[in-house]
Amino acid sequence: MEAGETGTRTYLGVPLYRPRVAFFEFSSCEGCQLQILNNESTLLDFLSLVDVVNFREAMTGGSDDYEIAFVEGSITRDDEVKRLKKIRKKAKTLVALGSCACFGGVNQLKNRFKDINKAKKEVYGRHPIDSEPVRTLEDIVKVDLKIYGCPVKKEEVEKIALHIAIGKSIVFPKYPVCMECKRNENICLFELGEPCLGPVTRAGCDSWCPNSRAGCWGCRGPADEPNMEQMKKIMEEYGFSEETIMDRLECFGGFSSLMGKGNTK
Amino acid sequence: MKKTCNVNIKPLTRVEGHGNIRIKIKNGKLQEAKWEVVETPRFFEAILKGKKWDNAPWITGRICGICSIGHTLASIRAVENAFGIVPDEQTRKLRILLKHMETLQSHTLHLCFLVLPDFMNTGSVFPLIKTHGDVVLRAAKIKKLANDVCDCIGGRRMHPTRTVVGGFTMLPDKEELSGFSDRLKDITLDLMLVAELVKGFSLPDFSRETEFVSLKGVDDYPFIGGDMVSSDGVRMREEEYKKMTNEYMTDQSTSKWCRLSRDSFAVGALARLNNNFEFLHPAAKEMAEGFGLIPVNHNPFMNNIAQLVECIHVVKESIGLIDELLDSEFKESRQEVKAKRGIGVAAVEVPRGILYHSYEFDDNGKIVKCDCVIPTGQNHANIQHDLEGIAEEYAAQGKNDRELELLAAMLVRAYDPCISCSVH
Amino acid sequence: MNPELKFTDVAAELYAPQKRKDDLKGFEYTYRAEITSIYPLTEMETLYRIQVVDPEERRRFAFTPGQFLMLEMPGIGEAPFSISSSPSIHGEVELCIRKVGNLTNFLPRVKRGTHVGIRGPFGTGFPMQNMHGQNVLLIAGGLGLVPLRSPIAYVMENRSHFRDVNIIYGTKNPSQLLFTYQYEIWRKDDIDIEIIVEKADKSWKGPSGLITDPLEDILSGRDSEYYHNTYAIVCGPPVMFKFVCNMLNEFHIPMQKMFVSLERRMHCGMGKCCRCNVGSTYTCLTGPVFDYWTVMNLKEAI
Amino acid sequence: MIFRTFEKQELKKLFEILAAHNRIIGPVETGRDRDGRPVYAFADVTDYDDVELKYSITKLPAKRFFLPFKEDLSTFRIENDTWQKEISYNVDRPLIFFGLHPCDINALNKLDKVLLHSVYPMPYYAAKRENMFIVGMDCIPQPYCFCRSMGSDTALHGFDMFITDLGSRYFVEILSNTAFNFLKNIKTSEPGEDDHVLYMKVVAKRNNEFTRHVDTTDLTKILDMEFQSEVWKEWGDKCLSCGTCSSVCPTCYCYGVDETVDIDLKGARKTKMLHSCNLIDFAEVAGGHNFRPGRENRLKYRYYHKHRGFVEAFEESLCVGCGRCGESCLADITVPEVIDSIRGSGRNK
Ligand SMILES: Cc1cc2nc3c(=O)[nH]c(=O)nc-3n(C[C@H](O)[C@H](O)[C@H](O)COP(=O)(O)OP(=O)(O)OC[C@H]3O[C@@H](n4cnc5c(N)ncnc54)[C@H](O)[C@@H]3O)c2cc1C
Ligand code: SF4
Ligand code: SF4
Ligand code: SF4
Repeated sequence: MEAGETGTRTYLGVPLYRPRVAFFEFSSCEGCQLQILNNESTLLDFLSLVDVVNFREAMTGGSDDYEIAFVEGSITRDDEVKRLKKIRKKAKTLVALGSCACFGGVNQLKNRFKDINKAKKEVYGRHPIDSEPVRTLEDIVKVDLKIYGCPVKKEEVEKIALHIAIGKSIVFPKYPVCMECKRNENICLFELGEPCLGPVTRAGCDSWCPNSRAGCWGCRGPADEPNMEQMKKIMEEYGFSEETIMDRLECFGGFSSLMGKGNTK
Repeated sequence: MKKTCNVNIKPLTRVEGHGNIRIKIKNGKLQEAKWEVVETPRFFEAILKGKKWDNAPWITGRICGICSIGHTLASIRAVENAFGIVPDEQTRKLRILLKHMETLQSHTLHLCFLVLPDFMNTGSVFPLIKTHGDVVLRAAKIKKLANDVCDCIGGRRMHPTRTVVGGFTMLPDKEELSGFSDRLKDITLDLMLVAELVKGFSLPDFSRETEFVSLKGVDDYPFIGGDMVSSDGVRMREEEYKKMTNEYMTDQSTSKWCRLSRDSFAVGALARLNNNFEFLHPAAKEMAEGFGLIPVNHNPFMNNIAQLVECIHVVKESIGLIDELLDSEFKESRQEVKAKRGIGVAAVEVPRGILYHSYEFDDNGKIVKCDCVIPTGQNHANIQHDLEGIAEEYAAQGKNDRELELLAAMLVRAYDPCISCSVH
Repeated sequence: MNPELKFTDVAAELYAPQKRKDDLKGFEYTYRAEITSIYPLTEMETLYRIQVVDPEERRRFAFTPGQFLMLEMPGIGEAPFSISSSPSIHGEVELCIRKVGNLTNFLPRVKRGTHVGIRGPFGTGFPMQNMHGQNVLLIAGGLGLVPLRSPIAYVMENRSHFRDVNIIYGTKNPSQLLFTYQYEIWRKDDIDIEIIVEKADKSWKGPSGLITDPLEDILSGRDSEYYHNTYAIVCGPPVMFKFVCNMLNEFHIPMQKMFVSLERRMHCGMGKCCRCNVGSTYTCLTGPVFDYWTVMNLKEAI
Repeated sequence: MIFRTFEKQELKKLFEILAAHNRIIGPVETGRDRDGRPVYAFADVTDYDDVELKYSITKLPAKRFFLPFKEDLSTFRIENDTWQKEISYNVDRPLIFFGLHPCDINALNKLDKVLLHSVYPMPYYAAKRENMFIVGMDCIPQPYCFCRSMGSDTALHGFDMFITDLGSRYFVEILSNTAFNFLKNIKTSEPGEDDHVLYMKVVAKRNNEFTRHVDTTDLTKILDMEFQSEVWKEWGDKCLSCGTCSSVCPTCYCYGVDETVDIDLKGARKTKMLHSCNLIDFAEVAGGHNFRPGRENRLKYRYYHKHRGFVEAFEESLCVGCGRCGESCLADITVPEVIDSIRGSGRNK
């Protein structure tokens, strides 16, 4: 079945939309794309909903004729800016896939170095290397949809594909991870003496980390109207140092605008 | 037959990360053969500077989406080595099992999703779903099992959540674990069938004498820690990794390159197998011999076969590990961690070869210096030399552009490069 | 003594203490209904006629003006909608639906003949019988005309029971006016209609301004006999009905005779999910139709 | 009511007889907190030795067994242009709850009022509720519970049998015929006069151990008067809007419904998920309007529902005073403190 072509597939009589999709990556671990291939049990159903026309990591001979571009990674070099703009021009819908694309991800930690040359010197010595401070996709082009997470939750990506196909709107939880954590009947990490950003981080991962008795690092960025002040108070009350709090808040870049010292913009 | 060829692959597909291949042949004479690594660096070594020890595994795991488990375990080992923590038997077994399943997952992904299309004359695995559905489903089944075990032990198949310095935040559910035993036994057959299919393919017959570097097992096939050896006779301890890698910068790559006794060396499944053939599980050994893979084999394309052999090895070993774990009474999952000043190095065999993490800590357990040497980074120079070799050989044979392009791409792909990882 | 507990199937067995087998079964029961007509009214609103499929069920499905139902499209969503048609027709309803979210954006894409599920009717209605022999003011802002269409139909069908009937309807701009084709028909039944828009455009020939302007005109020409014998039904956004009801109050129309319909988020329609609570009152059970005195006493209502 | 006493070791026998034929839910230890104190939860138990009869309180109430956090209300088979709806109440066998404390039993009684005995009884709850056999057990008052103030420190009904520890033996109240018959499996005896005395003594001693109190006199009226109080703002500033309080509350039942299509497009489901009035989208409607936009509006509403609305409807409040919400709240918002502050007594604390 060709892209765009809906064939005979319908949902309750409404024809499905089968978009031509492309996957692209910038500075990242490419894990978010892999998550899609990691979805073995439903991969075939997924592929029946979208027509993958460009996926460098998995296919040769990609096409430049696509409607939806899933873009992974953050922007750290001039050639990436150009490539991204070109993708934006071609794509009807540009989706930021994963925390690197949405917030800069762990990569933006390098922006802690006020002078990027210091970071370069630390890794490459005097050898010249081209790299700029990390920017998010949104810093450069318009982003239509953001899929959060490091890595993204494959079920969420699938749900999005499904919603595009049947024409349902895509909504993410507005509330924090704690709600899902309770649904999963976990013992609160604070109770166990571990720090956790669950109270301020956007839910949707099904409290992935707390389910493993590991505190949340906020990879999905802030929930709607997070109570940052209280969060910090709680961390202090439970005896976690300023540094531990910062480590978590700055890890994926989602909270940078809420930390009082924005470091991605 | 004098021919003029121009190969320009930009970027290479069906590999992780961005790399370009350029080959120029004029009148049958090789003018240029170049492996360019253009991936953007992410500066992990700088990022970690000044961060506390507990950030290291969590952040460095993000170096690579395919072998995040390997990175996490290497990072954990480096921190543990620095702090003098020795993991107990239970932790050691769980980590190996976790690593094995990552290896199985990664090798299957490479062989069946990335390499297979080359032999089936398609651009990707997607068309194969229709034409060779059984193979694709089989591969998906193997991969799913491997990933499911990773979920169960590591909390998550990618960027694991339960693996921490000192052990695990949480132990797997024994009931769930026991379920995997049968599934592992079941997929042995699937692997055999994949092997049958691969037997039908004719691998390019190209060999170039190469130095192979890997860990050396003491009494088993090595995966985590131990001495490093090379097929040229070098042997070193983990802490001496710098002397084993000799990283240097080159203009054609944003990744650092490595060398040892010669201009380049190779790491990966083939290197491991060449150096540790005696420790392979009998079933794996049998399969290797079936493919004529006897050490020391210098055909880089054989790395694909070595991966297949390792799949059998890890599956067989995992079945045993699960039995042992089920028979033992689970103990406390996590040791206490006391940070202290010092340097810790870890050498871990990840799917694509030997991976080193090294950290230097101050008194408060903050990272003063961080260094990661990635397998693909160690392979780049060897890829370059192989590329030259293969181009030269085929220039003489008068292959056309398309043939050469495919061969060059297949050569690089055989290394299963993880380019963004190598640049990190 | 056999120490094994017996399983009670509440759906199959008569649930003794409550004797509510049917109640229990009714909770998630949906009438299968067919969309028999799809008629776009404006860019945002579409009118759907929906008929219960089973003839027996169709006969039983009755409602009072002001009530709402839950419309379900499997996998897409379920949401509350006011019934916007005559209560004398059983088993068939008209719903006028604005595109705002999942379900409401999906509906305009389905074909005539599609099956949907409906639950209900739910909630309170306007006390039409009490209004017999009285004057009636039907005041709507924006989408508020939708729930008013049911009382209007009732009034038309029972015109002789009512004295003066006025419809006052206002929207932001002329393109948002709903049911434009029906105004003449209403007028023919001796119902007085005032239409007003906030922002006129070139095509608009009628008056422009706030809905309270024509209302004031109508009320100021009357005497206390009228004020004491008048009911008002007010539907629209909260700011609108607040101003309107204040004005009605100034003219001494009793608050117990003013009725408004509140909208809140709803997921069950049966007083269980609590999403529709105003203060601590269930809009779905005690409302959506409230008299204004009650509304004044509800926390968070306006 | 019928009373009996029995020797302590008989309880194990009873458990084992029941366990051989039924699924039993009881309090177990699921971990230790950072101070080494045990953390309890209700879970499936098959071994009597796993049951922690002397448990303080479970972090989460037993409600997940009768009001699951997530439950399919119906599923659909999609057949081309049309669909078939299938309804299941998601229960297929009875459950025995072994060792519920009075507060949790009273929580069930309160839920019964709205979910069983009001208009539109909820079959999903009814089906599970009708298939519960409850063995109540007296509790050890904790510093955070104020059940006595809420009148929930003793359970008068809503259980099959209730066991009180008399020190040397157990005293049991029997409410159901089933319980009476079950007890025929072990050796019991009619309580004597001295058992009654001992029972009174035990009860009196426990009554003295309740330390946390909250004044609920006229609370509905006070809540109404203090609707605009600044105090709400103060609590709102602390609140994380994370929904933990409702999740751990044995009586919170508010929910949301989600409809999803299966990825193969062959099925769909309508799922009910417990929600919390503190979550930001609780009263948000399509188009973005939020009827309770601020944290304090939402937090206040939780008190309104529990201590005013429910009282109006059912003559009692929707809080049993178990203290779970306050204990789990990371921002330390506790019911007694909030109520005290609304009454004015806790102001400027
Ligand atoms: C008593 C009553 C009568 C109504 N009558 C009409 C009418 O006649 N015509 C009309 O166009 N609209 C009416 N609405 C509003 C209508 O219910 C919403 O527009 C509709 O819920 C949006 O659903 P959705 O799935 O498209 O939106 P989504 O944003 O996808 O909403 C998801 C769910 O949230 C809930 N929800 C969201 N917004 C509302 C809302 N405003 N009211 C109640 N629940 C909501 C519903 O459960 C809905 O299924 C009425 C609402 C109520 C309470
Ligand atoms: S563990 Fe984290 S997410 Fe879970 S309840 Fe505690 S703070 Fe919230
Ligand atoms: S728990 Fe936190 S860090 Fe973990 S996946 Fe969820 S949002 Fe990301
Ligand atoms: S409101 Fe708090 S104290 Fe009251 S019943 Fe719920 S959890 Fe227990």
